[in-house]
Amino acid sequence: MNTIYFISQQTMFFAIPLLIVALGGMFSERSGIVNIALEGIMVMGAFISISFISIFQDLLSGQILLILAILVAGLSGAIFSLLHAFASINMKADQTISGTALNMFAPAFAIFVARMVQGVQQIQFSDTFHIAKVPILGDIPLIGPILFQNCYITTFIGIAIAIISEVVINHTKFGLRLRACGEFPQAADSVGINVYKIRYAGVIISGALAGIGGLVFVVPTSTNFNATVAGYGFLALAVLIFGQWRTKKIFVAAFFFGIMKTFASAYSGISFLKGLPISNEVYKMIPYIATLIVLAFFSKSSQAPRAEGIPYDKGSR
Amino acid sequence: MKSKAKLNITNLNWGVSFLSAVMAIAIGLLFGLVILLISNASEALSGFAAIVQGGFADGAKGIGDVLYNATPIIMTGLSVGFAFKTGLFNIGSSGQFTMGAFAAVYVGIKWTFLSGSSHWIVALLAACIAGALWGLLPGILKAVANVHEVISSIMMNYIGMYFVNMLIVSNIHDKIKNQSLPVSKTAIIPKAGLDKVFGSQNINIGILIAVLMVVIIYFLINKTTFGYELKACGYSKDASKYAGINAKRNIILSMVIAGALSGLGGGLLYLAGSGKYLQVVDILAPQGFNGISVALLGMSNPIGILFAGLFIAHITVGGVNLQLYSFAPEVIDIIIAAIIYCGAFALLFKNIIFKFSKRKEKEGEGI
Amino acid sequence: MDYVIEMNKITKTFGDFKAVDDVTLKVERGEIHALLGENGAGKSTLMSVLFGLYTPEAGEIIIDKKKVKINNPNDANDLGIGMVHQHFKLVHNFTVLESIVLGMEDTKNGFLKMDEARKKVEKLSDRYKLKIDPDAQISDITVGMQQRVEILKMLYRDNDILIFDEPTAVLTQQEIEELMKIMRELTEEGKSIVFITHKLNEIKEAADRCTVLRKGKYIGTVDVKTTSKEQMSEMMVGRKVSFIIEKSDAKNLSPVLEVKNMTITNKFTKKNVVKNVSFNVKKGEILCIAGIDGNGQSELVQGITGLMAINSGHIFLNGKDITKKSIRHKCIEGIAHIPEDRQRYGLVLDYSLKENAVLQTYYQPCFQKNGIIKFDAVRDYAKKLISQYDIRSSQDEDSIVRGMSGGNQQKLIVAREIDRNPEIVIAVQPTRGLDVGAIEYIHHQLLSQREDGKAVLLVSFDLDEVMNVSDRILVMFEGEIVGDLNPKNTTVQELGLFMSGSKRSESYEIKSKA
Amino acid sequence: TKDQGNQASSDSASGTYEIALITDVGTIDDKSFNQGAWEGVVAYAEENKLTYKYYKPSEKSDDAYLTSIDLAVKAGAKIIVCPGYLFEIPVYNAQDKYPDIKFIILDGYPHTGDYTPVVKENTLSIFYTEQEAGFLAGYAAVKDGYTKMGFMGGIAVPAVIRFGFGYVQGADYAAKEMGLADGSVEIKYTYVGNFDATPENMAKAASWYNEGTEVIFACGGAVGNSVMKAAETAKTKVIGVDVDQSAESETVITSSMKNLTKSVYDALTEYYGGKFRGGEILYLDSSVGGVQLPMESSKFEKFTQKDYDTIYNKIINKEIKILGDQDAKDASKLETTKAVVDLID
Ligand SMILES: Nc1ncnc2c1ncn2[C@@H]1O[C@H](COP(=O)(O)OP(=O)(O)OP(=O)(O)O)[C@@H](O)[C@H]1O
Ligand SMILES: Nc1ncnc2c1ncn2[C@@H]1O[C@H](COP(=O)(O)OP(=O)(O)OP(=O)(O)O)[C@@H](O)[C@H]1O
Ligand SMILES: [Mg+2]
Ligand SMILES: [Mg+2]
Repeated sequence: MNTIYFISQQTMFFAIPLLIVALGGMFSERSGIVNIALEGIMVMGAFISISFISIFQDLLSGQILLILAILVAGLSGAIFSLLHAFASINMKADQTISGTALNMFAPAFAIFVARMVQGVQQIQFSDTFHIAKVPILGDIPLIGPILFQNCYITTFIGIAIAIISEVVINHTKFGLRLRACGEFPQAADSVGINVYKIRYAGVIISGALAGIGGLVFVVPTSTNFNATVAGYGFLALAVLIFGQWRTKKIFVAAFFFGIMKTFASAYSGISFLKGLPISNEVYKMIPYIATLIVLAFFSKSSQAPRAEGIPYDKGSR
Repeated sequence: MKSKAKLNITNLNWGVSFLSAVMAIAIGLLFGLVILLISNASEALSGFAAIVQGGFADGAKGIGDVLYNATPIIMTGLSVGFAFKTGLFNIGSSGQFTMGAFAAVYVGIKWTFLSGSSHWIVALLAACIAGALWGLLPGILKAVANVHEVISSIMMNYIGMYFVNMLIVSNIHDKIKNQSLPVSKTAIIPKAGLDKVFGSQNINIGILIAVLMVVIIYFLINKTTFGYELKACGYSKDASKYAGINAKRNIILSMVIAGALSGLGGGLLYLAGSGKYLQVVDILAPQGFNGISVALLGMSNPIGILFAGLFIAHITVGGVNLQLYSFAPEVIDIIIAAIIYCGAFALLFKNIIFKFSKRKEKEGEGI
Repeated sequence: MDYVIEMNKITKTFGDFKAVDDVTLKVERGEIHALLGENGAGKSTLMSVLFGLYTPEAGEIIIDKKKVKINNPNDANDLGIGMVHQHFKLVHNFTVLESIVLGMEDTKNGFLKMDEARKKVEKLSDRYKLKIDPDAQISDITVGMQQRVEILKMLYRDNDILIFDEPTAVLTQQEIEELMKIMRELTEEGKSIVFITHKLNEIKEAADRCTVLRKGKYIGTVDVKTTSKEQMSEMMVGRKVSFIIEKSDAKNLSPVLEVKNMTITNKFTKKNVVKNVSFNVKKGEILCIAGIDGNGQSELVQGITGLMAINSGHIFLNGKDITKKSIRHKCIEGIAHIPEDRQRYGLVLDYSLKENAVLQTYYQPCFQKNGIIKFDAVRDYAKKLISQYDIRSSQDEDSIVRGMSGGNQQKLIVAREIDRNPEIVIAVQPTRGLDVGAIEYIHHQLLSQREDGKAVLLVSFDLDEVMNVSDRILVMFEGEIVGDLNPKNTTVQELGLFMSGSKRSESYEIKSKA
Repeated sequence: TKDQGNQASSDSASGTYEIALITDVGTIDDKSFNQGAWEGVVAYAEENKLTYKYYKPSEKSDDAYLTSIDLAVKAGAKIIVCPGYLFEIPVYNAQDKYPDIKFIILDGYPHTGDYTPVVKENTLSIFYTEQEAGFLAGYAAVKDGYTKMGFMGGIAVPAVIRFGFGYVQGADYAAKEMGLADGSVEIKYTYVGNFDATPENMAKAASWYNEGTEVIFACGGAVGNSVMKAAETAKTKVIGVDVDQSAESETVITSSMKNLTKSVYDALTEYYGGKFRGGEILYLDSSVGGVQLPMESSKFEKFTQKDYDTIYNKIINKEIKILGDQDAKDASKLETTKAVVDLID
């Protein structure tokens, strides 16, 4: 039982950032803008928010500081993503171009600025955010240890984001319009919806979520930030496609990948896995191979937004 | 009369593409200068000069270094660009590159029964094949099971990285340094006197092989029925099916070719005789991702990719020299990012250029 | 006069090109006003100006005697203007209900309030007999139903000025008649309609007045009752057009294409969409397959050409069994195919005209050697097609096809397919959305194939076309052939009965029972 | 204080820098190997008002390292510190190319590729007996009462292996002294394959702690950050490496140090004092203070300074035989009895 609790707690650290960032990607792509800049935006969000923590941790601590940092991360991700929005919406550029540029820019910028300001490229922070056990809730059998022990509020924020995304996309006016813009912007335009505005909103939301994802990725797994999120932005992109651009499926995909990752890295502390005659390197490969196998069986029909990647030009027919 | 006008239009298109690339570069560099000025104004100008001079600052050797640095990213750029042309986004260049590098090094170490020049040639062929294999799987998955190539390639990148680590350790491991053993002398790509010309140990005929590949791919895409089919599939799957083109075969083939190009890039780098060994580390080969930048900057055109690769290598060498002036070399990445970003404004630049040339035309008429 | 719309001296240019040039349009309250013109005459552009999609360079718009500025569809909507676009503006994975409310959503605390919308839509649907299923997905419903959704979209917005841009091009005869009825009902309630069509019959039948455009210019407005079809078409094209197709009798030679017991099952629904169909097409014959859209015609053709896999049955070409052969092989053996969806299948839109001209033949020795394309030969061939078939585009053989007009895109396909000198031309809806000049031209090409002793298999929803062009008519209903008719001995009304499944030829009656 | 050693260079009016350091894979702020060496450079240069600067190679290849050396020479370097075995071949070439420039190579010696040492007059090669440092850590931990231990190495390079082997032997030795039963000390032992802080490393450490491991020797640069993170949430302990890492986290009970900073400082002192020991390969062991545990900052409960001094002297006097990386195939082959190695690879 203890092992199962441990696995679920660890899974959160992998799955939650992937979930948040992939959902961010979903908002952008379902508005019609491909966003391969997720990695770069994560780095930017993490960089600025961890710097924020590092500066203010003498004044504040605990959940208040973390929540403020999440706001900072979201804000900086959103602002950074404006560059992507401008290039791909106003300039009608190929959307991989600005995405690639952002991915390259963010880590270089983080290192450069960190060195300029503090001499060192790593940014230290102290973790006052960990929750050993949520009072009362942590004592609920089964659910308590899985969700409310050895956790961070980021877990609940991630799950909340997933629920809100599902509702926003499917049950609000904004969601309906966003979907229309991603599938057939001419249709949206013809009923008086401003496609550019909606697409800006999609990209900005994706930036905010990716920025938050960057912070959420770093906080539970390190004691400093070193200008990288280790390719998790690209993995989030994979989760987004794996999840067929749909909230529920993204949720499943993120947790599938998270569990696989947990097995792969923690198997040496999990007795029933350790006994298996599988080497370290093979364990590391398993999440990726498993994903490929699952995809091979479930990819027959793609639900990619139809207008994704195509710049919207009012005049074109 | 009429045909002449048309000729001008095509020329103009080439010229406009080139001019807008130059404008992107200029703006990117300017942005870099601003960053240098903000961070340390007193040394900014000298630093900027070092970047712009790039390889030229160190004479022939510097140029040699540029060519050496350019070779692998031209190959990965070509790989990504080629796939773009056929409608695929090969984000898996990194894994293919790593596989190619391993195959080349493996043959270079183990197959010592090969003598003379056959050794390095076989090693490079092995690199192509290994890279091709790593492109084959996403190709098949896309063609048969409709798996998005972006996700399968990302997975293949990681699998390739771990797989190669495993293979190094079990086959060609230098335990003391935890890296691959040195390759045999016969497997090093010949220098053909280039090292003397440039006074650099790095340079070899690898760059010539890369140029040859650029020419071959250019020819393949633009002049052959095969290229015609590939592009048709890239533009419209349905229309190419209607035309009796085997779209599935073409998807697989273009991923295979893209993979082979990346793999060859890996072979060219690790057999260059520059004392580079495969490390057993969990880091994706950055050359694959740089390939995306090169392909975008070169507008997926093989010739453009050649120049883009040379240019990026040029300012990368400049970035190394930049350390003389107390700047972090990351400035170079910032500049490259800015240049690629400005590449997104190609349309705007083109319009500006068109307007400008039109105005000139009108003025001409007026006179 | 009581004009609801006055568009005075409107000019709209694209770049240097005047798509609409000093055009005036005045629509009376409660009338159906037809807008007639060749392809590219500027009809859609003029209406897009009225609907706020384009801003004109010059001119004024007066709605209900008030001068207005219409900057976007919202403004148009506020003025009570609605539009059914030539190409439907519906999102494929939306439900009917979502499609209707998009842009006019009711919300409560930010959430969509669909129940009231549903009630309103159902009421409208009952009142105007526009049958729809509010929960069906757009991609699952027929074009006819999609059109009804578009109309409901306008009614839902309480629009009084309704623009129909070529609504009939995609409809079957029955659906067209229904639509006419609905339009008349709407005008009786005081709504005003602008109706764009290329079909003079429809104008005669439904419209009160008609404004004619030619090449972006205003030609005139006439009273439909007192103007003949010939007069209107002359106004439109600037010359006389003949509506009668002259052709000799069919020669009744040996069969070119034989289809035996073909069955095709839909991959997703697992339903048989083509059921045990057998027929043949003879040399010198134009065989027409008539039927309401969605009765298996498209699948039948795709099965023959190889774009879709067939479940059972055989296909013979000149006696040879080609059932299992590849698309490429069928093409070499002499099947030419003018596909239903020309932009999706017929052309690589981002290729130039010359590259598209050899889409089926680029691998043949005349265009390549050792795998290397002979670009000079390709260019010369494209030039030949351009001059021979009068294909118009801005940069001739170097034009990118995406930028070419729909009519010229279609001409290019027809030219390419016919010029290959095939044994049989399979043409699906080859004249959909084209103007009379272009239609005349394509019919002429098909007939000349027939004269050369070649076979033509024509699939059309346009009954006039069916009756005029064909030597023999097969009617398809629910995946079966239910009738084999001679156009000389049948009427449009009778054909309609076959198409709706209310009547079967005797031979087919027996067969389907057996 | 944390920024003290991290400036990229001193201010130099002339634009030349006479003491240079080339970084290897890590950066000068890696909190361990590179940083230790760099702090030695900075300390000496600042005290003596000399100019100094570090350079970062463009890629990981012999030639790129050589190019960086070229760059340093171009900028006026007189003595160049090269931390890491990756410099073996570059320095082999550079010592001939620049006979007037002095090289200090740490953890490696110049050779042609077949490992035959060729240390020229202008080169000083410095090794550390990491196995002794590891021994001290393992010994102290068991003495302090830990029996469920872990070793998490970065990449299996010789220095890391020596740390690990020493750690296992130290633990075993302590258990023997304490008269514990055979197999009463368990050591999980692995190399994670990188020198980075990653969520994977953190999950791995967390899983060990979750299974009962009490202390992990995090021996691989930034891997330590991941382990410390896991320890912070599991309320368990970490042993640091290379430099005194006690400031990094509350969970660090001690650090298995090799005195990089001091050795670089000393070598520079010798050079400027005209006593550069060119041509030599130095093995800095316990006898010269090359390795140690920082007892002032250590958080032991039972293990005392006296215990430390006793064992330290035994090591100096070679009373204990500590095996190095060449002496056993892997950690499970060290023939320990009290401490059992659970090797994970
Ligand atoms: N988006 C566009 N941008 C630039 N030029 C265009 C564009 N669309 C069309 N054209 C030009 O306008 C010409 C006519 O196009 P369009 O499709 O409107 O013609 P059309 O006469 O309506 O054709 P069709 O025959 O059936 O409908 C083309 O030759 C093309 O060069
Ligand atoms: N967005 C555009 N850009 C450039 N040219 C355009 C554009 N839209 C229309 N045109 C041009 O304007 C002219 C009028 O087009 P429009 O679509 O209004 O024709 P139409 O009368 O509706 O023809 P059809 O019967 O084919 O629908 C065409 O020649 C077309 O090429
Ligand atoms: Mg048109
Ligand atoms: Mg129109």
